[in-house]
Amino acid sequence: MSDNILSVKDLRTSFTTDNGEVMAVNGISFNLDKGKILGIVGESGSGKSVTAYSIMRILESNGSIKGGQVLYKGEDVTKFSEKKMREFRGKCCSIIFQDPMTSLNPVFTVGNQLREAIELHTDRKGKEAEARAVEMLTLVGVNEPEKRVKQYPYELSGGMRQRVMIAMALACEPDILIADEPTTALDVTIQAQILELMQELQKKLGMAIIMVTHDLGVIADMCDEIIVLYGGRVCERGTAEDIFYRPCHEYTKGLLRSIPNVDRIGEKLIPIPGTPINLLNMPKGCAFCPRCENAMKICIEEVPQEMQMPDGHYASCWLNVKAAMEAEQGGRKHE
Amino acid sequence: MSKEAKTTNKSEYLVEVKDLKQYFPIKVGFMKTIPLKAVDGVSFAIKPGETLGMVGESGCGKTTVGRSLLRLYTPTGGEVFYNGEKVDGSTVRHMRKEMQMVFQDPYSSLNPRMTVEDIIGEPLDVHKLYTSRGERRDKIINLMELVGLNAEHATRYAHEFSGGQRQRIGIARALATDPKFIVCDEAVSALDVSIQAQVINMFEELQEKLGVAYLFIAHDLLVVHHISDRIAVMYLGRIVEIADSNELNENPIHPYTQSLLSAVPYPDPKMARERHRIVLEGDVPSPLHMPSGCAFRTRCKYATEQCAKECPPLTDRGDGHQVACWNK
Amino acid sequence: GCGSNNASTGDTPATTADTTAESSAETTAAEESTVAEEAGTTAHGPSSEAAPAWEQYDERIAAIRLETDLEKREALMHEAEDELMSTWAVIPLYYYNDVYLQKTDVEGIYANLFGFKYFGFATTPTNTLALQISSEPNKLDPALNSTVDGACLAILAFSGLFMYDENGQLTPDLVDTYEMSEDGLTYTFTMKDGLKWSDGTELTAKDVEYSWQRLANPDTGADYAYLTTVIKTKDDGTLDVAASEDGKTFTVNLVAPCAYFLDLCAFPAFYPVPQANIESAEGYAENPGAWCTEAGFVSSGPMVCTGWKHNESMTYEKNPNYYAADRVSLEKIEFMLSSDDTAIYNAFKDGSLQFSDTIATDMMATVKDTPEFHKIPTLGTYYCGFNVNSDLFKGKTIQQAADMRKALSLLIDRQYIVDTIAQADQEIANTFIPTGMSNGNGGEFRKNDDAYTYPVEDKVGYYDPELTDANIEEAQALLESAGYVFDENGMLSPETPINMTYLTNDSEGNVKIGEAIQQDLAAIGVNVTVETREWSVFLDERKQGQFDFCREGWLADYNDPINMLEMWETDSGNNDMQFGR
Amino acid sequence: MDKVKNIDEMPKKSPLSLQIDLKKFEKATEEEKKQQDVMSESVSFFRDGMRKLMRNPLAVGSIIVLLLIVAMILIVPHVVPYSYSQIISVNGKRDKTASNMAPFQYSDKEQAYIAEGGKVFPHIMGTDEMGRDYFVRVVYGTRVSLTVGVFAAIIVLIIGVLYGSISGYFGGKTDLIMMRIVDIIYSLPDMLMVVLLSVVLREVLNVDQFPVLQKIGTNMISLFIVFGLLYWTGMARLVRGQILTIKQNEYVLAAKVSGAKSGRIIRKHILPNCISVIIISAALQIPSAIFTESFLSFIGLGVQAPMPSLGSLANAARAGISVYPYKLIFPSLLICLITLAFNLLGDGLRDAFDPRLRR
Amino acid sequence: MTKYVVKRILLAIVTILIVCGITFFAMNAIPGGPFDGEKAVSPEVKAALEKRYNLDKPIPEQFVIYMNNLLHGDFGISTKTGRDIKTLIFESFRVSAKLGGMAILVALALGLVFGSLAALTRNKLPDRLIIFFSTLFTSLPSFVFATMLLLVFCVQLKWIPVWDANHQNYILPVIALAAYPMAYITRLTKTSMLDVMGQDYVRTARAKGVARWKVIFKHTLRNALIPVITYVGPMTASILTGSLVVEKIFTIGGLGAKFVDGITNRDYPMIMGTTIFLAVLMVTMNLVTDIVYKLVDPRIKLD
Ligand SMILES: Nc1ncnc2c1ncn2[C@@H]1O[C@H](COP(=O)(O)OP(=O)(O)OP(=O)(O)O)[C@@H](O)[C@H]1O
Ligand SMILES: Nc1ncnc2c1ncn2[C@@H]1O[C@H](COP(=O)(O)OP(=O)(O)OP(=O)(O)O)[C@@H](O)[C@H]1O
Ligand SMILES: [Mg+2]
Ligand SMILES: [Mg+2]
Repeated sequence: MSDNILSVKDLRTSFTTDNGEVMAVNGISFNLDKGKILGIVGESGSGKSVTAYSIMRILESNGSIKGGQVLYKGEDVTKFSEKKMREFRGKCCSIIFQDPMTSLNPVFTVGNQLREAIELHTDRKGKEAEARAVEMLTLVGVNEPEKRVKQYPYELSGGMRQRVMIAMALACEPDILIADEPTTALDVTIQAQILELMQELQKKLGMAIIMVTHDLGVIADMCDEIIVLYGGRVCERGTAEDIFYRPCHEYTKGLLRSIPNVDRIGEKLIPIPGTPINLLNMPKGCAFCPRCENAMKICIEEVPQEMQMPDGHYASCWLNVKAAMEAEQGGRKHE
Repeated sequence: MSKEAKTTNKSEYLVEVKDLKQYFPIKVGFMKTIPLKAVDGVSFAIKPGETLGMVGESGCGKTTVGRSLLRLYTPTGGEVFYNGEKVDGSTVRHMRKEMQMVFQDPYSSLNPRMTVEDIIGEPLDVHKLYTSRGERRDKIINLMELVGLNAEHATRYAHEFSGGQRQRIGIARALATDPKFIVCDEAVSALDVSIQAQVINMFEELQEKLGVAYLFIAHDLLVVHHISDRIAVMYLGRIVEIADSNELNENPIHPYTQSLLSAVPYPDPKMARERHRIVLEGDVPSPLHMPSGCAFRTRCKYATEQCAKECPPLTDRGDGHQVACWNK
Repeated sequence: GCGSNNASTGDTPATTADTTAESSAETTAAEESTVAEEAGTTAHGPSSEAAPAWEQYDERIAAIRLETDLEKREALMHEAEDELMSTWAVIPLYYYNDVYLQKTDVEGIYANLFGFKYFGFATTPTNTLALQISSEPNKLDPALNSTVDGACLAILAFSGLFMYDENGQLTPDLVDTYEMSEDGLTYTFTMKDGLKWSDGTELTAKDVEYSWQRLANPDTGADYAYLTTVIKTKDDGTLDVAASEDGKTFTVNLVAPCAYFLDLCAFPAFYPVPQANIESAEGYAENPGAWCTEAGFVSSGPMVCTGWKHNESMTYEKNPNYYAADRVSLEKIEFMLSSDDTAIYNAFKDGSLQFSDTIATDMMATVKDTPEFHKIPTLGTYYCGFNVNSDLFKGKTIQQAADMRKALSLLIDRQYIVDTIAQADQEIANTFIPTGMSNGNGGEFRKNDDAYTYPVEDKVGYYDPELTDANIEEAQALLESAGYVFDENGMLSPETPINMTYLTNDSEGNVKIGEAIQQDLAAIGVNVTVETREWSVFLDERKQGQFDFCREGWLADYNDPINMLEMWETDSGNNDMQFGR
Repeated sequence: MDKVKNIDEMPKKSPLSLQIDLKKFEKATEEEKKQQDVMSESVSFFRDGMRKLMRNPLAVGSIIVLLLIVAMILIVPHVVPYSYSQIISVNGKRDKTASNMAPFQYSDKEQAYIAEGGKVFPHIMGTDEMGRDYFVRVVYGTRVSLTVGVFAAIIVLIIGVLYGSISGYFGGKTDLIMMRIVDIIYSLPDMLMVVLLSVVLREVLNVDQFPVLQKIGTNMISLFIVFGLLYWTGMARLVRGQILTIKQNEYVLAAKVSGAKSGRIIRKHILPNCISVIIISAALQIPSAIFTESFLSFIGLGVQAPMPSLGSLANAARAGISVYPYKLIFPSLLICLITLAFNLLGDGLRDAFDPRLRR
Repeated sequence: MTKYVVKRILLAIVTILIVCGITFFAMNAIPGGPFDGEKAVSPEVKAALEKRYNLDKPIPEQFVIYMNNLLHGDFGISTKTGRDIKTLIFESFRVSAKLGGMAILVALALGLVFGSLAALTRNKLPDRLIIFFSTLFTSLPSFVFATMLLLVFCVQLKWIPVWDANHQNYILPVIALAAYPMAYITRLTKTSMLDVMGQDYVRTARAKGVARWKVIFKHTLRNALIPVITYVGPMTASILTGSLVVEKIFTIGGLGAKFVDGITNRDYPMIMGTTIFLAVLMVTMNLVTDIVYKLVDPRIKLD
């Protein structure tokens, strides 16, 4: 476990809203190893972004971490002082956001914003920082970087802006890069460019990446490990193969069934019925049970515990417990 | 269907678009405008009950095609025929009943101050498609059930529904006048994967049940491929390739289509790793400053001098597979 | 809320024989003139049947102007006032006075009957004086000024041929001696020796001549140009005045003997002004007053203006070239140019000011009993007036209309207005010519004497100014005689209503007086609507006669009743009551 | 710490599982699932907004204050036996000693009258310099100021909405020209226009024919009109801006696709969606009209005497502030209360109803 | 940019011309004239005066003459005081601008600080207090507020004399003048700060490890300024032209009273002069606002 760089344990984050307390992240745990890419998938509102923001502690003012730990190299980030936190942000862990259109400050030049990040965490100041900014832009494949640093974000295209975001995130060579849906707002061809670039950079710089997305394609493409979220809880976590080929949670299974597949052209998609979960109106038991075909009485009553599957990945579904019990009983009978 | 058979010059196509052009005047400086060629000579045709998919990068003019087709803009050039009848200023009101649209954003496409009943009932009101309040209500309930909504939700406001449900409301509105043709402008793009599947299924079911034809605009190739009979690929205001959906998938000819297909993130780790991506260089040029000749040449690795000189016409490569490229 | 039916109840007794007789006499007179009018075609016949004929009044005024016998002149003036008052179109309320606050350690400030204050000879412990006059003076040019405040500043900076002393007596100022010809038509003034302008140049009779001619010239645009009409004019239209070659003497020829001529010589408009400076000022051509629109202009008075922050403050300093500079102990005067009551009062209270010309009525009760409070009489009457052509009098005879007006006049509680609104213990009025006005013959005009007694002898006026039950009864009787009916409560019956407007400008005190009158008349059921107007609109409407009843006031320009009588000539610009029109 | 359980250990390690009722592992019925998934109770936009508004203590406080004030101006004139223009009289005689009395003070004559057994209604806010009951005057002043405020807001609303919607909806050249006109009106000296309009209107308006109008007085009517004609520009700009944004919404397009005509689109889609913003800003217009009225009173162009307005009362009281502070305090307090209440209520309404602030 | 400015200036000139025209005819339409007084002036004198000011000519001709003079930089002479309008306006404008300038600075500085503070402590006590008091400030008519200031600081506490000829004290007038805009800016800043604080780029800045105060002052405030600028532009114009109330109560010779005086005196040249001046100032401030916009927010295109 020496490779472990970040481990999140039972993280809980909630927001106070007009309509009451919203538990957006409700006990999420996972480990991230050096140089690995971890994917977080889940539908809209499942708490992916909130998890990411909780790690960086950049939640909006009405949100707070209610419990759990975020261990960065063994130290608990949630207990960092404001000053230490500033060091952590940008230097140890960086983040790229979904929408490159709005994530750059419109009133400062690209160079200014890049330099700010560099000057904050390195000794490079002024001209040196400027040089580094240009260097970073070159690294992320921005053409004419000297010209670009003097431009304002609105003068760049979406893909270009996302590259700038990446350059900014990587400027101080962080150990962890969190990418919160980095390509959702982009066109397919541009998305391919960005994903390619991220993979390349990851190989080159060797940082760990947390890839937050709802696009299973992106996940399959990029990630070593995957966690699947639903309603602020982890449904399932494991390697890409585990999740895609041996899903053990009803939600994961449903999700995989519902994407159009070239191999199954002409066949009907099999959607997950029902509507997405409303965090204000959380079921008592398993969050997914109202939409689950195979829901059992216990699913309504009790929250399922996480359980390791025979192939070593983890899932939280009562069906697995049932299967295990049946197997055991069957075994006993056999005995 | 039989009722519509009265048209004189019957055509095999339900909708035919011929050389559609839509330019927007853009102000540059004092009193000077230059045309932004959002759609520049697009032709295609859709048979009854058929789905034509339309893909392309953001800003390439997909939405504009859909809207000019429905005459939400007055087209700069070209013609649109519905059932062989030309759609123009005078016939458009009648056509509105037959041609409908489903929008991308399930949030801004429903009036927040109206109940579901009123939203779905609006086309009924406009075209006076009922004789009594009771009939109106029955029609609305029918429509709601058709799209899988609970009839008891009729008196609720749009903001109380989830994205998928809202999109269903939008579809029910589009279906209210029994249209034969629906433009779906990114109708599923804003939805979650699991909900998206619900809506796509619904589109398919409705097509089977009611025989509607779709112009299905989307940027997700997987979805378009799934739902469409044929697919048109647009680049900067022009169609660069149009073919049967499977044909296009298996045998893309235009370099742009090829890269597009290769770039689709495929939800299968093994395949994803094995596959080779054709990553295009650079960005889509601004439609205000279009490259001469073939618009794609700035990003095309096969580009030749000819590409800069002349815009390639759409040519048939057999079986209705049309491509606009000099080199392929 | 409940109405204010506090009017005297009970039956109205029959009108006294006296009034009946009197009124019938007047009626006949009026009828006569009506007949006369119908016979000859007059330019200005009354436009309303109820309006009094006015040719006779105009003739009287013309006669007064030319009358050389001062006693006869006085009698004529009484007749004119009688005629004016018999119309009951002019309703005097009270005689003006002037109040101010002055710190007890300040002495030597005095004022004349026109409210012009002499600050120049004040003494204070510090030899400086901080005082307030109301906001920015319009014009400091003595000839062009037409305000009281401007006059105070003119007096401070300029000298005239004569001036008033602290006892209110005329004394020579620039003049050493003067002579009046036997017939009273020619005055010859000898100037003092060594007179100087503040810049050190010589001041001579030539300056006086220039200034008087300048005042009379319409192109100068002086409001008071009309005062020169007592002086003869030469064929070229200029005044018949002359300075001797050496500049020592100055001769004036008058049209008729003028009892108040020396008063005019002390009036700021007649003060000499420095020709050279006036004519060399930038913009002189378009603007004769351009020379004194900023501080530092040349003058001749006890003090010179050395600083003028417009709308904020003015500074005057001692004029070393003043002929009586030794009598001036003040070094400096600072004027606060404010019109905000709150600021002024508090500035006075905290010692920032030693003199304040403005006292808010709300403060009156508080300051009245302090030694800092000063009250001086001035020559003027606050009154209100009826438009004689108003629709209010439609269908009435001249006499009935006059009776109506008289009745309404009798109903006004003048003492209440003075006590609660004006608050400066003004004397309530029952004549138009105010107390203290000279009779043009060395005596006081408002006095019962052998030659003339006022109709209400014991009150020395035309009616009892106090509101008494008798007044109210008389008023009711008069209204009844004018065809109005009263109900058993003594209220005007709804069948014969009186609805009228009271026009006033929008300043607070005036509006309140309107409100008080409204209440007074409401006591017998007369319905008055108080209409307030922005100042210029008010002046315009009043001048045009667009009112039933309106607020008026007149401060005499010089100490002679003619000043207040000639304004009612048919053609006079001040004939707001529309007599003869 | 790790809650992860090894599947092999699980049955053994968790004794619970042994006790687990196997029945619980039966398939759940649809109803049981449905129970989990109840949609929250239906709320219309309006009711939702009202609920939010009612949760805002400042807004609720403001509503209460405004209701109290309205109740006061409706009830007091019927309860207090003085009229706003009436000079206090005792036994039918005008009481000259009754001027400028402090709150709850009785004049000498009144005291004598009380001693004789008469009843005198107390002067809750004292009396003014002319011996009129100040409480009644303040109440009437409030009435006048509120009326001016409300009517001015309504007039501004009508003109502004009409003008702004035409300009915004039709856009293009129409918009350009209409907005230039707004610019010009905005640059006109409003003082001059106030004087001009109030004079011109007096000539034009023939109030004598309408007893109701006559009661209000020409000055007041011209005040309304002056406000209406001068201050609608802001409202017009706001409405235009709103319409321009709402026009962008896809539901407007959807209505067009349905074949709806312009009139229907404006009526059904555009106006309902900007009406809350418009009403909020109209509510905020009320205090500003009250302010303007009081400023006009300051320069002497307010309502017709003896009808008081809060502004004219406060302005008149300034001079005597050191002696009779209460005369300034009462009307100022009411102005303050009214404007504060409207401002806070407006803020509250905005928070509750403005969709832009919805999160 | 220059093209834009030229275009705007041309447009402004047209606007001002129309405003001039309307004002000219409007003021002539109001009853009363400059030479009417309590006491009537003799007809000859009045005629002479009217001739001097061209009032004897038909109104359209007067307008042509006026505009012609205006083109030659001649604003005319006040009918009331006989002073040159141009000097008069600039002299009073100097005073008003000095006072107004200070007031604007105070209002802006305090408004921004309080507004930011309220936004940062959203729904906590400081926010509630700030918002309550700023609403309170906007709820008092200025003349009441100014009177109270005078009473408290000059009369009760005696910190400042009510009037001093030589040392005009600007503290109280500045407070009186600044109170309303300050309160308004506070509220505006708060709303716009909250808006900006929810923007993605602020989150980006925080994620970079930028210190909290720097996030606020560098990344938030500048963006939050945009709606504030919209208000401050026209507000500056109206404050610089002076406030009648404050000038009257604190005895200050500013421009605010001039206009009202002009109207009450029917001082036609004065009315025209001040109107043109105000309109020019207004138009200039609008232009400046737009340019400042551009400086603050590079996205904005000027045309
Ligand atoms: N500031 C906030 N206040 C209240 N609720 C919030 C806040 N931020 C997030 N939430 C809620 O927390 C839940 C999880 O949000 P989150 O942004 O993590 O979803 P997500 O998985 O990232 O979805 P998406 O794919 O749409 O980005 C959502 O239901 C959201 O409504
Ligand atoms: N009303 C309009 N006025 C001016 N330009 C317009 C207008 N509508 C669209 N455009 C421009 O026309 C081009 C095509 O726009 P369109 O919305 O059709 O693209 P799209 O393919 O639908 O893009 P997206 O995938 O982002 O929806 C774009 O450059 C757009 O800026
Ligand atoms: Mg997210
Ligand atoms: Mg589109």
